[in-house]
Amino acid sequence: MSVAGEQNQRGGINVARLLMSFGPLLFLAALIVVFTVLKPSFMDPINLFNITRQISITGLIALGMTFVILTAGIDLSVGSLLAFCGMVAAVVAKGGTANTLSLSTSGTQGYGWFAALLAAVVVGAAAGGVQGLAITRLKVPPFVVTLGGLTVFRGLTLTISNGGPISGFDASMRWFGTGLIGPVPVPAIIFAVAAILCHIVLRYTRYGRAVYAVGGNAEAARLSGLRVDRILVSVYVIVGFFAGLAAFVLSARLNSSEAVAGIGYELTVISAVVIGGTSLFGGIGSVGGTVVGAALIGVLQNGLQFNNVSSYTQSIVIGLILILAVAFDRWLKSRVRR
Amino acid sequence: MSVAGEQNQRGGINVARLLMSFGPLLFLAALIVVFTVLKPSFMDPINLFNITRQISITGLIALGMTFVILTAGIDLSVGSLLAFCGMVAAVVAKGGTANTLSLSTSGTQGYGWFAALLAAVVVGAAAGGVQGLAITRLKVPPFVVTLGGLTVFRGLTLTISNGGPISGFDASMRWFGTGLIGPVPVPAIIFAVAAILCHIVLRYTRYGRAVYAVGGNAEAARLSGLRVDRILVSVYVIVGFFAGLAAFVLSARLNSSEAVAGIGYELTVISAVVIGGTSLFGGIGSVGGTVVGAALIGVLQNGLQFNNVSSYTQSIVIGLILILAVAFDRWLKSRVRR
Amino acid sequence: MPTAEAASPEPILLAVEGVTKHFAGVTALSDVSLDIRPGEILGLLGENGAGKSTLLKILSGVMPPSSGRIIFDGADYQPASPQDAKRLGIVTIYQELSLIPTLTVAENIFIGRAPTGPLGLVSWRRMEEDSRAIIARVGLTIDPMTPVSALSVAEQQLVEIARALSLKSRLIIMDEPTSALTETEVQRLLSIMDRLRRDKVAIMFVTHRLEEAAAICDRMTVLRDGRLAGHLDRDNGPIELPAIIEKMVGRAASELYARPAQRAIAGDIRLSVRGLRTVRDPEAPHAIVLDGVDIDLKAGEILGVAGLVGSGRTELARAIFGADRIAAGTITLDGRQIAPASPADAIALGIGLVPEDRKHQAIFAALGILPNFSVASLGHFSNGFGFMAERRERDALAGFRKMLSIRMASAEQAIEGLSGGNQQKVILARWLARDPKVLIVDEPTRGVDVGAKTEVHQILVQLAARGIAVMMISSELPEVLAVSDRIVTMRRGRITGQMQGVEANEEKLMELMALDRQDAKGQAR
Amino acid sequence: AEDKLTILGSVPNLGFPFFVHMLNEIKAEAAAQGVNLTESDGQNSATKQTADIEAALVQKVNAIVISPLDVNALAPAIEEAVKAGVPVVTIDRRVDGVEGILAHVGADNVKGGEAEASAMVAAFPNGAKIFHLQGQPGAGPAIDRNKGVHNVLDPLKDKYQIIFEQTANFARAEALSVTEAGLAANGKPDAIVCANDDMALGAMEACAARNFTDVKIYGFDALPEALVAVRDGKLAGTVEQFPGEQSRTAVRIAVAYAKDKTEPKEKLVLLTPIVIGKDNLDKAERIGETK
Ligand SMILES: Nc1ncnc2c1ncn2[C@@H]1O[C@H](COP(=O)(O)OP(=O)(O)OP(=O)(O)O)[C@@H](O)[C@H]1O
Ligand SMILES: Nc1ncnc2c1ncn2[C@@H]1O[C@H](COP(=O)(O)OP(=O)(O)OP(=O)(O)O)[C@@H](O)[C@H]1O
Ligand SMILES: [Mg+2]
Ligand SMILES: [Mg+2]
Repeated sequence: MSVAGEQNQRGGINVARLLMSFGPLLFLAALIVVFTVLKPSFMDPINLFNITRQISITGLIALGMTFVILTAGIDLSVGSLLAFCGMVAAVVAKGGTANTLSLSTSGTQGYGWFAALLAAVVVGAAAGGVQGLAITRLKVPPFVVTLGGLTVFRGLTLTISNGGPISGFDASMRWFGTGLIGPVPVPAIIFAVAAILCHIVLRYTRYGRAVYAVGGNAEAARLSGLRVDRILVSVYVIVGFFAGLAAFVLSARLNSSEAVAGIGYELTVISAVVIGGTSLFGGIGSVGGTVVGAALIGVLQNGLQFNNVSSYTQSIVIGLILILAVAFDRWLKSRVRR
Repeated sequence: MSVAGEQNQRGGINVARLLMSFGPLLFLAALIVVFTVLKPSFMDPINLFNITRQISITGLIALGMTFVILTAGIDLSVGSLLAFCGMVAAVVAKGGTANTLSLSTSGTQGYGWFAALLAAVVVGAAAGGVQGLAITRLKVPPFVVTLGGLTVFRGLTLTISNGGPISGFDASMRWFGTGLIGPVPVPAIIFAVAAILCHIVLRYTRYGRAVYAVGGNAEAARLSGLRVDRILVSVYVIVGFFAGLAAFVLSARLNSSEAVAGIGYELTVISAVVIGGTSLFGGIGSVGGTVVGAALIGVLQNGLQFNNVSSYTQSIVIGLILILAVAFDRWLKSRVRR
Repeated sequence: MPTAEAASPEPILLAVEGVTKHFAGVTALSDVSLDIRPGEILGLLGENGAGKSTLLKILSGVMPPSSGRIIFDGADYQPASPQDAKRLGIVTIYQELSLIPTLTVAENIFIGRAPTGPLGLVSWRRMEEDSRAIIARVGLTIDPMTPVSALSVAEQQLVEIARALSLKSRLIIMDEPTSALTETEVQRLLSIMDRLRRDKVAIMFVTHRLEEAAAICDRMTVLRDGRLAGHLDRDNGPIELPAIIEKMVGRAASELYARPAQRAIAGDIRLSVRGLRTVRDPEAPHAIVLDGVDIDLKAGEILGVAGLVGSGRTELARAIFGADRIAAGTITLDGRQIAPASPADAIALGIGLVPEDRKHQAIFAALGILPNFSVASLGHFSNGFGFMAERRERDALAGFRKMLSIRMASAEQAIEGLSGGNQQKVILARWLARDPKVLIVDEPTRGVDVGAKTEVHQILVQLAARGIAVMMISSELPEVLAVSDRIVTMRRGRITGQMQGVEANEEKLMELMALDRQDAKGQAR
Repeated sequence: AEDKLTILGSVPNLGFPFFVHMLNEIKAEAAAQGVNLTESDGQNSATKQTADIEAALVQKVNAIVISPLDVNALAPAIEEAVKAGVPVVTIDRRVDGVEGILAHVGADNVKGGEAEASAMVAAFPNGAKIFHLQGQPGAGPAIDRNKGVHNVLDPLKDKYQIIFEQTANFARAEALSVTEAGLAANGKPDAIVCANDDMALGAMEACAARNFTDVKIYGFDALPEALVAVRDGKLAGTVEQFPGEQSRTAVRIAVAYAKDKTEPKEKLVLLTPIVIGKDNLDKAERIGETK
């Protein structure tokens, strides 16, 4: 290979790299332009902050899901786990299942927001860990284990709440859902900080690189001396942790934990990750992509609602645009490689 | 390798084979024994036929899904496609969207059951084909294409039905859902015949061989002269066809096509396939396994309901048993391999 | 530390005592014992399926033995995972490459031990620089930030070797590290091994190229059918190839490369390629691009294609086979111009290709031997209604099993469970079953043992004798010299020379393979 | 001792508090009547509810009390029960076209939607700008309630404009997001009409966040949580359909018939849905649960 060839190749790769990460981003930008043209008030800061707040819940889970999918795994239980952790947080925050309905709490009987947050993330991480162990020890595929988890956690949630919601948290807890720091909603800040941390972990730590390695080829990773099983368990702990964190934020935002929360979230979350360019076969992907994927879905939903598009048409448009966004990304990549 | 060794290995493999295909079956048998002991009337022929009728809808789709998963693909759109095809069948059967609610039709304005059936399966197969083309031509992963399909087909269904159901078919059409041949429900017979045909196709035809090859190693399949893209498209056509057939049977059984039909079916259907031992990574699996998987889920639901287990507990038990059934299967296989 | 043997200056580093390993009914190893000392290169030889890789996998902690004992450095050694082996300084180069395709070369080299900077964060810059130096040791000049999936098999092999060499090791286990390499790289590796020997590293070396083994090994241990067939020691004079072969196969050695003297081929031109150019494939951006290749292939001849790694031989084969897109040029088969747009087209026209990367491009690992065998001839083995004619299929497989002496338990057995050489024979059988007009074989004996290699050569010769035009790409010059009627050499996507087989020798070929034709310079892309 | 009677109590979806309450009331009344109860949760699937009925028929239950998920799709299963001689009483949603149903006890969702919209109209005699949050597309109650709302508002289009109409799938979190988008796009409305209480509570949070405390928000179902919000003046009203009363009446009718073939006095018991506001909180069935 000649020197000229090499340089060219390198240059090619850099441009490719740039555009590859920009594929979904370009698409997102195009969407924003379209919606702004349709209705300029789409760009109103209030609306933009609404969108950031809205994507923060599924976005947080999508961060954890990125780890899981990078290992070629999947977690279908996140929606149910979110409901479960939210219910646990509510029980802790209210000091029991009694008095579940008062919308304004004096905050005297409960254990406070910190205990609630802790309970949510610990339960989430533990539940994820149990699923991870089932995957690695019992050798049951992640799809099956977490599909089981999906129904088990929903059943547990309904059992502890007896079907009803638990509502009414104190102001300090509610701040995590509804508060602002300057003009920025607190959930959006939590999401941003979490995304940056996840990016650093995946890109700049040995652990993160090991996650990619396991997803790239688990057998080769094992032969290279990585503790594959531990890494697999850890990613389910991480996604469980984020489901717990998202549950806490959602409960704080709604001032209520509901047994029916999070139904169908697994598909939204996985979409965000996949649209962001992470391969379901593992080893390829990034946190940045996931954030863009989550934003794309959020902007699409908000923009269509903003224009009061009928819900039937919304379904059709959202489905087509998801496919188009990914098709565009593939097309761009194949062009750039030439 | 000594001659003794060879013989030994042969023996080993045969026992392994037997037990491998019997893993989920053993588990199913155990479940049936447990439920019969708990409540002997579980074995009442009427109940057993009820179960066969109940599993026939998702079972039919699971047959098609087996083809898809054997190629390492997935189809999340089946639930929505079922609703869509059901609505199309209803429109054809009733000769339009007018007069949608009369439960008893004179049958004069419609085009009859055959046209309805034909419309359902043709539309299903065509929709599957379009998705298959998006997968092979646009190079968008099956997960994304069919996730898009999931929302698109639901939106289309709602659009043609304007949200409401279309009800009331003539007796000849209803026979496919509620009729009996001897003591056996017609849907169960349709399912059984379809399962046998699928088994023959996958096991004894060159097309079936090609499906396994494409799933086992797509690149090697291409270099062996298989038209990989065509085969990929074909499996989505097949699953679409079965979604259409299932839709027809379901509409006939309920005497109604609903816009909300089939929500969440994708997970039930994929569970049946995976519990039956088909690998989500392609190349491994069988129709027999899928039938057992579908039966296992059906028996579990019926048995728990039969014993008046509370609905919340049902969720928990079903989730755990799904995981256990697959874990048992893996354990058995690993034992046999030693 | 107590010494095991008085005569030896070095204590035994690793001793295997009576190790046995069973798989689902197969006994892969039976009561095998051997030992190795620091600063020693031990050759581990045997036919395909003799149990070499199995033994090495046990040593590197991939799987436990069924029974027997291993002693490392004087202590009982029972690794539970490759990690345990690594910690003790036992480093392995696996036969089936163990790189992670989605990661870059640099990351693969530093897997699990990436250099970190402040805050314990991975330093990508240092990783790139250090890995550039590490791969340079084995003569690789690719960009370390290239993903491994874009490398050829040979390059991957070199990366894997480079990685192993960069680890602190006391014992290096090499399972066929040279199978994908050409002479130059092999020589470089052998000299590196020699240096390691002087640094008192112990090396266990598996190869099917006996010349290499004879050149570098201090001692050899030979396995046959999972049992110890004997030890050979250089101290008692140089190790002769026939002696090794006799131990391996259990009978007196037949002639290596048993090609009858090259016949003058007078067949018609069957395949003719003119001005063939390929485009850069977006899926494989680093692949060599063919730059105007002219080549003729006559019925009944074996055309050897020689070249260094990256010379474009594989690309030529793929282009003819319709697997890659062609930018310009014509291909003529039996006087008719053809333009295969896919392998399916090429196959229908009577062209076959045995690809170089068996694992990724040829075998269906989880499927049985029968479907692996018949996948390219489904039409042939099925009736008009599309149903498989299994009886015929099985009979055909049984015939090839005998002809190629494939060691297998049953037609249902997963091909994964076969040794590499036997897998290769099944792939050959896949194409023989089609009875092609033109058969292109890319590294046909990669990982195939001497006995089977001779068989493969004989098969190729027989095919040619039947009038089939055979194009054989091989990185093993002795092999090219032994079977080819005519030989062409390639470099950078161009043909650099050709000669009759009888006129050729290694020196001449090496010279042509390294030759940059004047007009090839400066327009390599 | 004589065998106790067994009845099947089936509701469409125990994921929703409304139906949990319904089943609880069925349970309580069954206990009071001294009969065994087999519970069934349709899990939002017509096939599941059908399967439950089929299983119950095999077990030879003496009567069936059911709130069908979908009036058309459940008709064949109910027909089968009638044919098997098992008395069926339907609650809440009425199955047309099946002969021989013992009785129906219900409050029409269309009527409820009409009541909800009428209450809103009454609150804004001079007209209003309205957001309308609809239920899950295709679901029976969503269709009926939507119909009721439009029955009232469509003729008054000039004064009462629905400027924003979206589904929030009966879910609180979605209602919150959708309302946020609606507020950003259209500014403050005068009223928000929602197809259930969960969505009303979600819309309430969205308005609270923007400090739009004077938007009148209407819910549906009169869940305790909504009643609290009505009491506190955060919701303007919610529609009460008396599900508990419906359930208990249905069980009484079914058990009476199963015991000694007592025909019900009326085959059709229709409770008129009312809108609960701050002033008539005491009329709410579940007001006791808000203490
Ligand atoms: N995972 C496995 N399951 C079953 N049988 C196996 C497995 N691995 C190896 N074997 C069998 O064990 C025997 C020894 O195989 P091994 O791979 O050690 O041979 P080898 O000497 O390395 O051959 P080669 O030179 O072809 O690489 C073979 O008969 C093979 O079929
Ligand atoms: N499938 C592939 N994907 C991406 N790159 C490839 C692929 N195959 C080959 N290459 C690239 O093409 C170049 C030449 O390939 P290769 O080494 O196979 O050539 P060759 O002449 O066939 O040599 P050899 O036969 O020794 O492997 C290498 O630099 C490699 O990076
Ligand atoms: Mg080997
Ligand atoms: Mg090559």
